Amino acid sequence: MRVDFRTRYCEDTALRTTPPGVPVARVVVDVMLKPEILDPQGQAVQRALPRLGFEGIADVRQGKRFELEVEGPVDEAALARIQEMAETFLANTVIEDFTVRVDS
Amino acid sequence: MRVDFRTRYCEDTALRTTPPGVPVARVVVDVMLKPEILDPQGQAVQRALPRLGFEGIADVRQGKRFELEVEGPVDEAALARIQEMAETFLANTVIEDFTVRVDS
Amino acid sequence: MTSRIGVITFPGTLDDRDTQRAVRVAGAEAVPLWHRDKDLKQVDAVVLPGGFSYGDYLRAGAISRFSPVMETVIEQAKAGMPVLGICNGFQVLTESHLLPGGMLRNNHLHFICRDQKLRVENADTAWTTDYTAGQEISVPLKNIDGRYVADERTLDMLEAEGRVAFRYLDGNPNGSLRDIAGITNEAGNVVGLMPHPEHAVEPLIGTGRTDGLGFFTSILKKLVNA
Amino acid sequence: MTLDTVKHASETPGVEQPWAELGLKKDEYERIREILGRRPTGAELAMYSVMWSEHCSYKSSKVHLKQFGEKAPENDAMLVGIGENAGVVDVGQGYAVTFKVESHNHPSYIEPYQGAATGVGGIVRDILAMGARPVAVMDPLRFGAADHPDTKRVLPGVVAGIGGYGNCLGLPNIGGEVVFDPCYQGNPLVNALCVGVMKHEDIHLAKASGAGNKVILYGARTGGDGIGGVSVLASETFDDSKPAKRPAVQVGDPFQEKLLIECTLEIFKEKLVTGIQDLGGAGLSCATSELASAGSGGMRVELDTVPLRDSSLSPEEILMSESQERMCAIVEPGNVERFLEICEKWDVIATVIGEVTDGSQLEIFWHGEQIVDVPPRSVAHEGPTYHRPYERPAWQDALQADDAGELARPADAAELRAQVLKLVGSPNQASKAWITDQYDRFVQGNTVLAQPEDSGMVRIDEDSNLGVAVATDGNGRYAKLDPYAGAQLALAEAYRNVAASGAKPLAVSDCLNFGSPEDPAVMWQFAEATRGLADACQILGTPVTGGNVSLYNQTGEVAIHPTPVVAVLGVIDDVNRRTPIAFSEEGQLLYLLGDTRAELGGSAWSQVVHDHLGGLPPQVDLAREQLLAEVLISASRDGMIDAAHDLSDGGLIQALVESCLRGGKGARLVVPDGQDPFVLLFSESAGRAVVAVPRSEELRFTDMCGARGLPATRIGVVDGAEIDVQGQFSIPLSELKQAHESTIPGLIA
Ligand SMILES: Nc1ncnc2c1ncn2[C@@H]1O[C@H](COP(=O)(O)OP(=O)(O)O)[C@@H](O)[C@H]1O
Ligand SMILES: [Mg+2]
Repeated sequence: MRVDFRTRYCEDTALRTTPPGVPVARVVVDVMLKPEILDPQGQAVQRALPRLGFEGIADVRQGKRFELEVEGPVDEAALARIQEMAETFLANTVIEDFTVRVDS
Repeated sequence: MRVDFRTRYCEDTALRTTPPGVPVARVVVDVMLKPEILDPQGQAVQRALPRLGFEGIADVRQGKRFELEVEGPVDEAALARIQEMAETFLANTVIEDFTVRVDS
Repeated sequence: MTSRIGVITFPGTLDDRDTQRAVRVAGAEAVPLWHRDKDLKQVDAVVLPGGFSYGDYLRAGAISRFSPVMETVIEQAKAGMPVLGICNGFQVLTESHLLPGGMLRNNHLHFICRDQKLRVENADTAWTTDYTAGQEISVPLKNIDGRYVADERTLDMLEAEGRVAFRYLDGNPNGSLRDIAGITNEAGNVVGLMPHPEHAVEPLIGTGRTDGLGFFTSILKKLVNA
Repeated sequence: MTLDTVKHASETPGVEQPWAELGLKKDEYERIREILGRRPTGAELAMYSVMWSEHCSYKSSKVHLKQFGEKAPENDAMLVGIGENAGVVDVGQGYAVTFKVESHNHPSYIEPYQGAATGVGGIVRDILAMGARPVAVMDPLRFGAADHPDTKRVLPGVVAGIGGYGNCLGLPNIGGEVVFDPCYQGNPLVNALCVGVMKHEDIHLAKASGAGNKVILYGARTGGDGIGGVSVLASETFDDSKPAKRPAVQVGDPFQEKLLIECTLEIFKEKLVTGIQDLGGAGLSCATSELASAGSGGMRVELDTVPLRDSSLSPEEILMSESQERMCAIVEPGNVERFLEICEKWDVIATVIGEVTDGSQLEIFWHGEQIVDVPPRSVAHEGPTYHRPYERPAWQDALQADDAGELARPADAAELRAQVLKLVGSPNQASKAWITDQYDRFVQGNTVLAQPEDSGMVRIDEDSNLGVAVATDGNGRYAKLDPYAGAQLALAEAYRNVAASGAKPLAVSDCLNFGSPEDPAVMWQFAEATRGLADACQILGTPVTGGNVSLYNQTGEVAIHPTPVVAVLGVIDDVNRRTPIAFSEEGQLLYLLGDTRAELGGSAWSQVVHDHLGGLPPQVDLAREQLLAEVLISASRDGMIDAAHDLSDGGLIQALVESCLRGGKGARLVVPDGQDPFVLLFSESAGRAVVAVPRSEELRFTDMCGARGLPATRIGVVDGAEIDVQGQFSIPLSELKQAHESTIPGLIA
């Protein structure tokens, strides 16, 4: 089940370098602190929940989500490059894990 | 022996409220800045990519990902509550959009 | 009897003691208020000081906004009680929707601490009558989430109604839209700004200027004359 | 396998134990067996191994550090000396100040942000544990070459970490250092200092006494942080699956620390603790054994009561965990309830984990079974001591013979001008504003002086205007040329900086950053530097109150420059009398105090212009430093000077540029008769400062200098919008500003 409130937004962002009309695909990289690493942010959120009247959440972890608009085909090669980018740059693998996936 | 003190932990900790053995499901809330709002973090990432030898990324947006461990069944009612939690708390809808989904 | 000005302490508030000092320097009585207490102890006005309440985790001001004391503050502010939010306090006010818009990470992504020049655009709010409209003042600025944003319609409305209370001069330090450093609500009793007037009330300390004292003398006059 | 209890250990003497993996030497392991009269349990082995490590036991350095005590000058101001979490100094009016500098070098290289952040967190807890409210932090930093790609990774992370943590705690950052040198590539130095203030009666000590008193652990939950090595034991003790992943990196939670500070201060205010200790390196092992050892000896701890973040932790790991933001207090039973109430008020988790006993052993239990039974002194205070061999390296003579005085000097005025611009724009001499603007220097509303002033100064009493000033300095280049003199020059500079801002120097803390003690050349540098520092402290009358040693800062065979970083704390009766560095009044007269000799060994000029390091560092004259300090303090007290800036790396021209840019006013200089302009501008002779004297005070000031025998040479006047050196060159302030301020952003941003 998925509830989506997001509107698409590809057209007029300042940094866009793709000419209009060229198809772009979205790849999402999720970066989360490794499970054994302290996540003070997630903890603070979790502690606040009961006060706000939300019960029944056993744990909260907070991480980062990167949405990448990729020019050209998102093939094996492209994904491998993004994988490498995530590993060397988007995530700090000393303390973080990441996943890469094509957004459907 | 291990099992033993994991039980203790669950009983003792203020943070963890699930009794041992109760299954938990994960719900993910993604929060992204609204498209019309400048995202300097995403831009900084995008600007750095070519320098690192990664070409062909037309746009990068950076947001937050929350992983919630939910006690009990994640049914319509539970999702509605999480939806409300996201709307009033996890996201500031003046500047952010969000999506809620059950992690598969 | 002098006026009583409440200064709220949330967990992680940093500038509460400085704000209390500024209130005293201006000649009012500073009343410490605790986030878990709904009771405002019959204060005449409230200041939400700067800091990193709840570590600024989630979003600056987001968790504090749900504290018991804020229930009363929100209620009283709507009824006209003067409320000033400084830095993190401003963030709490936008999160509480007492003031429109929101605050995001600075466009350069760094914490910035500097002496900041401002123009007082609105000298009619509860907290600014001791300034004159157009007056230029310098007070310290220090934050990482100081970029004020709102949609165009809101910005136009703020401009049209004279609710942009302070604007950055000599360079926008964080990418705030329309150089906005602070705003007021329609009634002029609720004011929020990112720079720190409470750090500019003594000649020797900080930047060595007292340009911020006017906030505290303004409110004192208003309360005394009320 | 079963739990390795004391009983089990006695019954199984032959079990192989991983002492080598835990960093123990064979003879050290034998000694543990001797102390216990049996083999240690896994938990005991873990405790000894970490407490007997170089980091916790100072085993290589303590024979040298002893001198700080032996040579300590008579000083009535010392209230608590070396050995406690931090030294405490009396600053008058019933106030006491505690301060200490520590290193977090290696973690900051691995993970710059968290490494630096937790470095700040650790030193702040040390200060808090003394009973003081932390009031300021400083951060002496050293990185590899400014243009090295890895510096771009390390520096922004370190700066963001220091800022992220310190800003969130509400501690003003009032100074520090940023030095670049290729020798720190791979071994950046991240030192952090904290200052705290309390009333005399609030001083607390780390000791557990009074049988029946409770041991309370409070603050963050315990996770598997920083226990990589000890997981060896976990995997031996528990047979299910592989050892769980244990993070080598500790993550800081400044919000939790802020709560810990406020909560602890409230607990102090109600006088609810009899002893207290922060949890830093070696976590609970260290806190329990040190508290017990310093107290009456006996303590019993139920380890399974420790609140955990990770339920899979073994008892050894819990003992070893370096999870941040935790403290341990000894509380009389009657006060426990109130203690817990205050913790609850601040959302701080607090748990009674044990009690003080009337025995003499530290006993730790896990699910009712005893896993530790040790004499606490043997763990905490009676670790091994090494007399490591040391020897002056063979290359030292050649290095010193390579005289910087022989280097080509500028041929004409145009070249001199060009070299001035190059110097003030070089990474080490350039403005550090890009860095320091990321630190909150205003918070708490008591900051009188902060960077780029000579020292950081905070008011500690709002009514009397009593204040304290702190400066930190270190010069690895000088110390490489001569470690004895180099350490003294670091002290002299910090001392001079404190005096230049008008405060009277009182006490010293130091962080000794060196390479591997197993290299006799490094050990010689260490021995020389400690001896130099101890001797100089004795002469200047400023005792070392505490500090930190960081060894093994080296990559392969190559050690960093020996880098003693010295912090000097001073007191000023009335902060209204502070002296800033800015030249802000046109027409004021510029006087150069002290003697300028042709001293260029290790200088910034030799580095920037010739990429050279050789010769001897500037001569040390501590009597002169003392005289200069007296004059600077008197002049500030009697209102004879409006600005003062000490001269150090970069010499006179560097100081002038900084003072001119700070005040937005230029200076016209006249080279005194018989002086070589190049030497005047670039020499780094110690014991000097430049001051701005209002014309009305000139006679009084020069009379004072004359009467006291301090050379004072009039070298010019504050004037215009350029620095003009008569007969040589003139550079507009705008050009200097550009050169000085664009370098760091250009390299790092
Ligand atoms: N990492 C830092 N953090 C805070 N302040 C710093 C840092 N690095 C340098 N500073 C400040 O910048 C100023 C100039 O530094 P430096 O040239 O090393 O001073 P000095 O030579 O007088 O010791 C000083 O006020 C110093 O405290
Ligand atoms: Mg200096």
